[in-house]
Amino acid sequence: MTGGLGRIGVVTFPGSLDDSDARRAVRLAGGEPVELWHRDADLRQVDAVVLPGGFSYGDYLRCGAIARFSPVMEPLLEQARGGMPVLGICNGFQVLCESHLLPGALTRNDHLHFVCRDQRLRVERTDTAWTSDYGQGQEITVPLKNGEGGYVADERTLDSLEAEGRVVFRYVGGNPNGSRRDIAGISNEAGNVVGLMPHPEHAVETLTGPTTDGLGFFTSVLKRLVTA
Amino acid sequence: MTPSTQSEPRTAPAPRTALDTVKHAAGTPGADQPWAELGLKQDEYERIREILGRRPTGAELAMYSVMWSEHCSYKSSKVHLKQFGEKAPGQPENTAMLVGIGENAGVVDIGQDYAVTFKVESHNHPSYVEPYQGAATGIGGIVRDILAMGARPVAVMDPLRFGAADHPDTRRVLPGVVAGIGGYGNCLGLPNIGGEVVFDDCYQGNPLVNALCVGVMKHEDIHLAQASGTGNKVILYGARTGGDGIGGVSVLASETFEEEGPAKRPAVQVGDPFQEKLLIECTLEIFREKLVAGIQDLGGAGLSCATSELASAGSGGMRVELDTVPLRDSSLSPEEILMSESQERMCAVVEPGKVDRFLEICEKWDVIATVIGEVTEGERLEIYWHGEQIVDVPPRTVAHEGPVYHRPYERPSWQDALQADDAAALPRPGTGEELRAATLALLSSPNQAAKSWITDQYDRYVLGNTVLAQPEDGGMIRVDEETGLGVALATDGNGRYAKLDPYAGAQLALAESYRNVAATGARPLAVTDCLNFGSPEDPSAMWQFAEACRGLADACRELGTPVTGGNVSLYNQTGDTAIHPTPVVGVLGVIDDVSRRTPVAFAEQGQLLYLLGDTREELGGSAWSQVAHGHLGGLPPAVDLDRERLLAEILIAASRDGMIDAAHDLSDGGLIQALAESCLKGGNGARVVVPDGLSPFVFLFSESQGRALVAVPRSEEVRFNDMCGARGLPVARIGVVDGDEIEIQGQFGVSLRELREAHEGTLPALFAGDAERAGA
Amino acid sequence: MARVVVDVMLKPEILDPQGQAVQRALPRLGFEGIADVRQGKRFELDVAEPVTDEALARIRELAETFLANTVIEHYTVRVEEAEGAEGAGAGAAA
Amino acid sequence: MARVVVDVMLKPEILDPQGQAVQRALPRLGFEGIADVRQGKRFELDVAEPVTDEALARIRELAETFLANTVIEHYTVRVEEAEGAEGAGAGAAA
Ligand SMILES: Nc1ncnc2c1ncn2[C@@H]1O[C@H](COP(=O)(O)OP(=O)(O)O)[C@@H](O)[C@H]1O
Ligand SMILES: [Mg+2]
Repeated sequence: MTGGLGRIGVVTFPGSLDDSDARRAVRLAGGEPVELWHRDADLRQVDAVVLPGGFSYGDYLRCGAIARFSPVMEPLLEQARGGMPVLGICNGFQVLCESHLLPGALTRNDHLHFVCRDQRLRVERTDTAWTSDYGQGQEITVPLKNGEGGYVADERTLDSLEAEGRVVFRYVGGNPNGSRRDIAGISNEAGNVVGLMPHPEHAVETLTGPTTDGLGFFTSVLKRLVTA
Repeated sequence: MTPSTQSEPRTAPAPRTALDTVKHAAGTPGADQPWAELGLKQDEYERIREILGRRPTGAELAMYSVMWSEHCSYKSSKVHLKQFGEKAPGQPENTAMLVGIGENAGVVDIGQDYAVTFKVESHNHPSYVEPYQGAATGIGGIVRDILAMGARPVAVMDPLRFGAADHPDTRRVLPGVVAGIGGYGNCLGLPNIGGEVVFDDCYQGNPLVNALCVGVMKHEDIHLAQASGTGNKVILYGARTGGDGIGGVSVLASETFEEEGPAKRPAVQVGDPFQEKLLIECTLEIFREKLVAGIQDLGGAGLSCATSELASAGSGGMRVELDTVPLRDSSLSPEEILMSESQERMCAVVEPGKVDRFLEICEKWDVIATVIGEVTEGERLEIYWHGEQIVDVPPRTVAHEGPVYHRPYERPSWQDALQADDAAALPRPGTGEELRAATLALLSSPNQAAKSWITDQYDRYVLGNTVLAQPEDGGMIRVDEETGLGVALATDGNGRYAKLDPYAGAQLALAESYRNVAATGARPLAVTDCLNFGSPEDPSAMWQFAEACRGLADACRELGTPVTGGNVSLYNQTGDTAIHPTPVVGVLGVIDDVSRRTPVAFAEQGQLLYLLGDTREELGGSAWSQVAHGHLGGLPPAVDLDRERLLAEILIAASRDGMIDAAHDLSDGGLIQALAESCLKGGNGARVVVPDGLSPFVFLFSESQGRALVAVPRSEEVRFNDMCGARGLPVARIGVVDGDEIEIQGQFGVSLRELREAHEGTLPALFAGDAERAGA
Repeated sequence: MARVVVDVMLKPEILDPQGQAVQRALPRLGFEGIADVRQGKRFELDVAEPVTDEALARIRELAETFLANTVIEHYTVRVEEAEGAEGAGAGAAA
Repeated sequence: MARVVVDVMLKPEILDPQGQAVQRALPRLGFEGIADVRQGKRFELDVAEPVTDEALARIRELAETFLANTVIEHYTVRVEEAEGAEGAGAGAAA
């Protein structure tokens, strides 16, 4: 731990569920979690933001489609484009895609069921704001739980994601939802915005998670904030 | 901007003609009233007239009819339920029960200033009619009960019973029920930490969907459902009121399907878990600011229930302006508004000075809130419709002084023959090969197979406090992150045992649930129960019910675990055929440090396997007799509550002192079932020796109670043996965790791979790949 | 190849949380004047042969027993003539 | 009160697991001859005033930016004339 704590905001939308878990993960990683409310017009000087999992607005219409229009998203989009680290987990990933901060979309799991399981992932890229504490190709296990986690995009987009090294995580040991090319998570071009379906914030304590493999997300970003 | 919560109320239209006011009712004593259609009996109707000194208005009749239904009034079960409070009152020497039977849910002290509230309820009939929504709203309803006590709901469980696994209608009902429980619970952000899935022909036309919720609060946060303080405002908040499930309480829960026929399907309620999530957060914020004097959730019987129960429990009366209720459908009549079972609504009593802040918090959460009335000085519940009085009743007569029946009951004529049909006479596997085949048949049978196809559809991680979740003996939730204080919960109920002997069956349900909680390392504290039975008008079913209540109450006294609340579901039958009597018992336990929990998995090779307790030849009602012979007869395993208590003490002490690394209680399927589950979960095999004097078959398949299988690290063997010896619990070292197969020495071996395929393949093969209903 | 469209909507008396969520979001997006939103399902069935009365009757049966849950939903079945022929429709940009 | 209907369907190149599941179930239900099934969403918007061209344009914008996700879906917008006027439809029994 270093002197100044990194202030990491966690947005609560109506229907967010994993916001308290994301705050706990930030805390356990040594950061200072800051609660952000969907109606906030500014980001309260946080250094990074997590859009947590859940069912914002009940996932009605499409997952993340309504949350995208929340007041807090305006400053968030602006600062994300300016380089602020943003992590979208599950529903947060869906919000990022709906806001076009990340390409593609998430669709109904191919087997049509909600699935909750411990999922193995391969870290495909370690120079993003959220993955620098992992090794290239490292396999981690974190919980996965969603009903609409199938990542889709047109072939051209998929090809360019691959070519630019923007596929950050891939499913290993079985594709749980029909995601194209086993994609579990992606980043924007600059690597400061990352979205993924599985839940690193549920793998930060041996007592409650399958592993503590998820902590690296939060330690990565905190290191980056210190050195930045 | 978000829509304002208090403006734009779509309230009711001006009165139409022929409003049945109190005045009108007084002047037209001879008017014809549809009391029979509403499910009231002649004498009940007469009693209402007597109470009121006139004929009831339409609105009053609606209220009495729903509140006096079996579902709301417990008129057939009350006289039997009384024993729970009498035999095991829960104070002071036992559990510190802070709130007992009679409130929305019981509350138990777990120390460190924390209190826990938990309750199980049924949503059986609605789930048969519309599996997805029926099950979903079952979760929604029980969660609101827990919320209304002042607690934050922290987990749910779902004890389920279905018809035959391969019956086409089960393929309609099960996937819908599971999707509904998951759809609602997942969206609410409540981890599902356990439950049951049982298949039996007897549930074919009448599946059981029970739902349990547990909540946590500080002592000072306990809230009660009562309206006190003259001038206090009555606020209805949450969803708008629509035409959902009107009369659902009496029609859905109290009549059999046969009488209704499939054509006259009642309106079902549709749940909105998002709305409920907002309701939870909003209500908890309201509690934090201490803004409510009394609170009640709206469930069965809707506003009729909430207003009459609040007023009945309080000190004054209540006056409600029914036309201020925000509606989804402006054509609803006052009777319908009173009976509507629209989901996701709550009713609070608030001091006038706190109303503004209350409404502000509702607005913050986009929750519609409306002052619909106030607490009055008198002792009447008065309801007005556009200024005209349509209800004027003593609220106690609606909510708490409904009819009480002493229904006749009688031991069924077939009971003796059933018990005489001893399972000991059934042909048994003899050779190692036959035992191996019986093992695979058992573990792949739908009842004994892995349930992960179902439970993987439930979020068990959300909230980040799940220490144990299915498949484990009990679910465990961390309550305090600093101290590690936690609670464990299990639900059990074996309808086959209860059919053979309902008194013992209810005790066995409690014993198993108690044992499961102890196996996790937690100390069992208190009980909730859902009593699912046939028609109380059938003396045989009523006898089963009476026996089960007596058995459960006696066992609660002996184990020192009071019943804190629960639910009765009667009329579970198809035509004249009742389901097996199915008492589902939930036990709550407390553990001081959740890092001491004991899981079921055999995680380390080389650890020693000990079988605790006595194994006798007990096969009546066993899983083996069902799988191998489709047989149900004889007597269930013997109940020995002293033994259960001793076993629990050993399991808890061993967990606290780090003497065991894994424990699995033995129940249906016997030793072989527990052994296979612990091996599969841990990914390690075992070598097991049959003790002298026991036939391998009895050793593996008998269902004697009061037993558990534990894995002891070698370094702890002496200490563990000494402890068991000192306390007088028989233990036998039966083997060791080893290799990647289960080997019963001298009999057979089976690889974990083959076992896993058998155990885990069954449910997916039955249910995966089905398009339930299109697009559900 | 003919196309039969089955529209399935919640019955008017049944709560439609999805439609409600959409409606409540509209003012925030700057849309006024929409009094009610209901959300339902649309099934497009591509039928190999010409749609005879008998075929249509069978599809109606399919809608009744499978596509719709008539406890809470109602449905309409219709043959769609030429694609895009019906009114103000506009396919979105690719 | 006029009604505008917005139909939203997955683009043809996007996998439609729901439609596929329906199609797979058909043989089991005894249905043959249905070559393809797609499942989408139908929105019914009740509009307070008469639907002018301008109002329709705004609804189309709503569909483009909100009701559909044009990364994966396309949509059609149309004004529905008189209720139930369009063809072989049959409301289900109550
Ligand atoms: N089987 C039972 N055992 C103990 N208490 C019961 C049982 N069934 C119902 N009760 C209690 O009776 C009261 C009324 O039950 P119920 O109508 O289900 O409560 P609610 O109004 O909160 O839904 C509650 O306190 C409940 O706990
Ligand atoms: Mg068990």
